[in-house]
Amino acid sequence: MSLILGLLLGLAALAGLGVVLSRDPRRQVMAMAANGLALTLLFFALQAPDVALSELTVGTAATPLLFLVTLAAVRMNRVRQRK
Amino acid sequence: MSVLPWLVAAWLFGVGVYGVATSRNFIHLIGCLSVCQSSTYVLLLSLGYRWKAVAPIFYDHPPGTLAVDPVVQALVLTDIVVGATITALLLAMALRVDAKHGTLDPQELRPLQGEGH
Amino acid sequence: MSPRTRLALLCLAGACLTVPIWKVAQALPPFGAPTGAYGPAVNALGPPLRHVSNMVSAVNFDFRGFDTLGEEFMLLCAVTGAVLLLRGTRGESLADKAGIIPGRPRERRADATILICRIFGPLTLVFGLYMALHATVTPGGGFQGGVVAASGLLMVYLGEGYETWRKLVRSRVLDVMEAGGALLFAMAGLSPMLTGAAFMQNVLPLGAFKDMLSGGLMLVENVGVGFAVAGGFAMLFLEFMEETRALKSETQE
Amino acid sequence: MLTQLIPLVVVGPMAIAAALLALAHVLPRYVPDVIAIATALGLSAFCGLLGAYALNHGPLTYWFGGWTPGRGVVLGIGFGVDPASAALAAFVGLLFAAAFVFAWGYFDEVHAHFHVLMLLFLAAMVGFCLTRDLFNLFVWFEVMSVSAFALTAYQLETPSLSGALNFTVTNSVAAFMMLGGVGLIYARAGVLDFEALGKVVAGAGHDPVIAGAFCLLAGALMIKGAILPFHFWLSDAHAVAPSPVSVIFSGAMVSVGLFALLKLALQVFGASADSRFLMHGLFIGLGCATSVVGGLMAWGQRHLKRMLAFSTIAHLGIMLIAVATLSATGVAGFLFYAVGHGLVKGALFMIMGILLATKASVDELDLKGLGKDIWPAGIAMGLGGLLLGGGPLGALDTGTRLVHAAAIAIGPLATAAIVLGSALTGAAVLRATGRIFLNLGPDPGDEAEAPSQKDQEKADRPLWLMLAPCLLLLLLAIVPVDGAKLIVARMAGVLASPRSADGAPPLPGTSLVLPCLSIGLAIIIALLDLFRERLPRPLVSATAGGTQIIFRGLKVLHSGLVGDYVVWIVIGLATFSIAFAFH
Repeated sequence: MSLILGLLLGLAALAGLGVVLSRDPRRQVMAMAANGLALTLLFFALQAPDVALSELTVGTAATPLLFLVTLAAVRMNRVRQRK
Repeated sequence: MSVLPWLVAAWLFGVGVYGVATSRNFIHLIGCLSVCQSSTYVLLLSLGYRWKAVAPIFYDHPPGTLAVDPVVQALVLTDIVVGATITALLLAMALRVDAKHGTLDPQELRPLQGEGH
Repeated sequence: MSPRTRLALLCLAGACLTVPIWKVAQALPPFGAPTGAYGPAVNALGPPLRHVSNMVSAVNFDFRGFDTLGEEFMLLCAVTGAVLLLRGTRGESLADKAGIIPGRPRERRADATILICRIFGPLTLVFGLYMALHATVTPGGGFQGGVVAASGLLMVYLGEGYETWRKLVRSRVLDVMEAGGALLFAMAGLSPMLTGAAFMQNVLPLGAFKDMLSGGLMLVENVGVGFAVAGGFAMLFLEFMEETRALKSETQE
Repeated sequence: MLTQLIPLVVVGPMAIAAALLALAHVLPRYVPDVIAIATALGLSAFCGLLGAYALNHGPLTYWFGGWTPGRGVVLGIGFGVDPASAALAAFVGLLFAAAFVFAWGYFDEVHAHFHVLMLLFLAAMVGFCLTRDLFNLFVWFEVMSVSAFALTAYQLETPSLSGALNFTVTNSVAAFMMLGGVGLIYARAGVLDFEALGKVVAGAGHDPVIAGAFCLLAGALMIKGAILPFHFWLSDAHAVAPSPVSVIFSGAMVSVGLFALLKLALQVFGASADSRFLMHGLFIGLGCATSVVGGLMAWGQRHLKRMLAFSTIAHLGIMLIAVATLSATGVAGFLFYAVGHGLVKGALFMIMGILLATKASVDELDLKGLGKDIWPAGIAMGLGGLLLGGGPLGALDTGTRLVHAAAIAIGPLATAAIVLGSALTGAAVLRATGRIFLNLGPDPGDEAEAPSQKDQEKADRPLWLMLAPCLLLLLLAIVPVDGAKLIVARMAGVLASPRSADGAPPLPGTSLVLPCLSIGLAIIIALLDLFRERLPRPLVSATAGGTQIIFRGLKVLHSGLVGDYVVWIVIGLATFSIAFAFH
C-alpha cells in the first residue's frame, strides 16, 4: 500500500511540474486535465472519495473547459483586432 | 516515506510560485496558480490519512471501523470550491484585459506608474 | 526587476527556505500516524447522533455547516463577479451564432457524437441528481452533484450545437436557480433559530441509518447547495461561451 | 436573548444579498440602495449593542449547529464576541453605510450586482472579526477576498485593469499560505478552536511546526495588511477599484487583516516564545520600514489614488508597530488608530470620487487650481491631511499618542519612523490640497504631459450627495474620544485574555509633543514642496538630487509586475525563517 501511495505522490509532483513547464496555454490545458486526474487517483488512494469526485469534476472537467473557452475567445479577439 | 507527502506539498507550492513568477502569459499564470493551490490539498489530506484505515463512509463497513479523518476532507472540499471560484474570476479578468489591451503578457501590461511631482 | 534578477532572487529565497521546510517536515507527525482527536470523535459521533453514514457530509453540512454556508456564498460572489465582468461590456454587437475563425474548416457534427450526447446528456443529469440526493449515504454530495449536472448541460452543446444550447439554457433561470439555492441554504440555517434552537441545528427527524432520507436538515442544505452549484457552474459555462459568439458584421458576409 | 441572535450579524446580510440577486430584475431603481444602507446601519447598531453587552457581562460565545463543546473535543464552530471585535465590526458596518450613501446612483445599468457583492463583503468582514475558529477565519478571509476581486474588476473601463489581476493573484497566494498554516497547526493540535489551540501551543514549547504555522499565518495576514515587502498590490488595487470600494479597502479591509494578526498572536500563539520573538523583533522592524517607505512613496506620487494607497501602507506600518508590542497600551492604541485612520482615509477616498466625478481626473498636476468650484471638498481634504499628519484631535490622535507611548519602550527608531511616516503622508495630502484648491506651487509646464491615466466616474450625481457621507466621516474622526480610553483599555485586556476578569490595565500618560512634531514637519514639507522655486538655488538642487536617487530606487521596486510581487512574498517568508535562525 505504501508503494502505491509513494508512486501516486510522485506522479502528482510530476504532473504539477508538467503544468508549469508547458508554456503554451493550449498544451497546458491538457497538462491540467492530467494533473487533475493524477490528484484524483491520489485522493482515492488517501481514502478520500468525496474529495476525489470533487477534484475529478472540477479539476479535470470544469476548469480545463473554462480554460479552453477562454483560449477560443482570446483567439477570436485576436482575429477581430487584426481586421 | 514518512516525510514524502510534506515534501511533495512544499514542492508543488514552490513549482507553482516559480510558474507564476516566470510566466509570460496570464492564462499560463492562472494554471500555475492552481498548481500552487494543489499543494494545500496534498498537505491537508496526507495529514488526515492513517495506515490500515478505511474511507469515512460507513455504508459498506460498520460504523466504528478505523477510518481516516473526515474533517480534513471537508476542509479540502471547501478549498476546491475556492480554487474553482478564483480560477473563474481570473479567467474572466484575463478575457477583459485581453479585449482591452490586446495582449496577455504581464511584462507589457504593467499599470502606468504616475510618478514624479 | 529584470526576469534574470527575479529568477535569481527566487532561487536565493527558495534556498533559504529549504532548511526550515526540512526541519518542519521532520517535526511533523509521520505520514499515516494519528493526528488529534477531532476526526475520530466525528467518526464515532456521526452515525449515532445524526443517523448518517457519510461522515464527510456530516462534517460539511452539520458539524461545520457554517463553513459550507460561507463557501456557498463565496461561489455566489465569484459567479456574480465573473458574469458582471463578461456581460458588462459585451453590448449588442454580437449575433446569435457561434463565431467562426476564418481559415478553419467547419465540419458538421458526426452522427455518432449526436447520438452519444443525446444518450449521455440526460444520463449525466440523472447521475448528478443521484449524487446530490445520496449525500448523507454514499460518497458525493450537493457540490459534486451540482457540478456533474452543470457539465451534463454541456452535453447538449456537444450534441446539438450552439444555437439549440443557447435556447435551452436560459441565463435568467440559472440566475434564480443559483440565488434561490443559496437562499434555501441560508433559510435552512435560520429556520431552526425560530424554534429556539441554534443556527443550523438539525431539528428535523433524522430518518433511518443508511436510508437516503437520513440526516434531517442536512438533506435540505444539500438540495440548496446542489441547486446553487448547478446554477452557478452552468452560468459560468454559459457566460464564457457567450464570449465566443460571432459579430453581427461577420454573419452578414 | 441577545446571544441567540448573533448569527444574524453575518447571515442577515448574506440572505439579503441572495434575495437581492434573485429579485434583481423586478426591483425598482433605488430599492437595492435603500436595502443596503438599512442593512449596514442595522448591522452596525446590533454589533455596537453586542459590544456594550459583552463589555459588562464578559465576552459572549455562540456555538453554531448547537455543538457546544461538552465531550472534551470542540466539534462545532464558535463565534467569540469580545468587546474589541464587536466594536471593530460596528465600525465596519458604519463605513459600509457611508460607502453605500456615497455610491447612490453610482451604478445604474447593472441590476444591484454592486450591492450584492458589497453586502457579501460586509458579512465576510464581520465574520472575520468575530470568529474563534481557525478554518472559519480562512473561509471569511476567502469570501472577503473573492468579493474584493469582483468589486475591483467592476470598473471595466479603467486603463490599469491588470491591477485587479495583480491584486487577485497576490491575495490568492496569501490564502494558500494561510491554509498551509491551518494545516500545520491542525497537524500538531488536532483542533481548530482558538482557545483549545492556545492550550496546545502553550504546552508545546519550542516546536518548528508551530513556528512554521505562525510564519505562514502571519505572512498571509500581512499580505492582506499590506506590510513591506508584501505591500505592492495595494496601490494597483486602489488605482483600479471604484471609489466606494476604495473607501472600504483602505478604511477597513487592511486594518481588519492586522486585527486578525493581533487576535491570533494574543489568543493562539500567545504562549509560544518563537512567535513572541518574531513579533518583538522582525515585525517591529517591518512596521518601521513600511511606515517610512509608504510615506516616501506617497509623497512622490502625483496620481492621487496611488498617493492615498501608499499613505494607507504607511499608516498600516504604524499600526503593525502597535500590534507587535503586544502590550495593553499598544493594543488600545491600535484600536483607536484603526478606527481613526479608517474614518479619515474613507473620507479622503470619497473626495477622490468627487474629483473623478466632477473633474474626470485624479492627477495632481492636471487638477492644479481647478478646485475652486468645489471648495467644500477642499476644506475636507485639508482637514483630512491635517489629521493624517498628526493633527491633535479625534480618535487618530489618541491612537497616535498611545502608539507613541507603547513605542517608547522599543527605542527611538520606532518613534522616528512613526513621526516620519505620518508627517510624509500628511505633507503629501496637504500639498495636493494646496495645489488643487489654492492654486499654489510652480506651474507644471512640461511635467504636465507626463503619462497619467485618464479616469472617469459617473458624473451626473449631485455634489451634496457625495459630500454628505464624507463630511459625516470627518465629523466622527474629530470627535474627542479621550474619555473612552478606559473602556478601550478594558477591551484590550479582554482581547488578550478572554477568560480573566481582572480590571483594565493602567494606561501610561501620553504626551502631545510627538504628534505636534509630526504635524509641524508635515506642514513644513508641504510648504517647501509648494514654494520650491522661491528657495535659494543650492538648497533646491541638493534636496532634488537626494530625492531623485530615493525615488529611482523605489520606482524600480514598485514595478507593477505580478511576478515580482510573488517573488517578494517568497523573500518575505525567507526573512521570517532567517529571523528564526537567530532565536
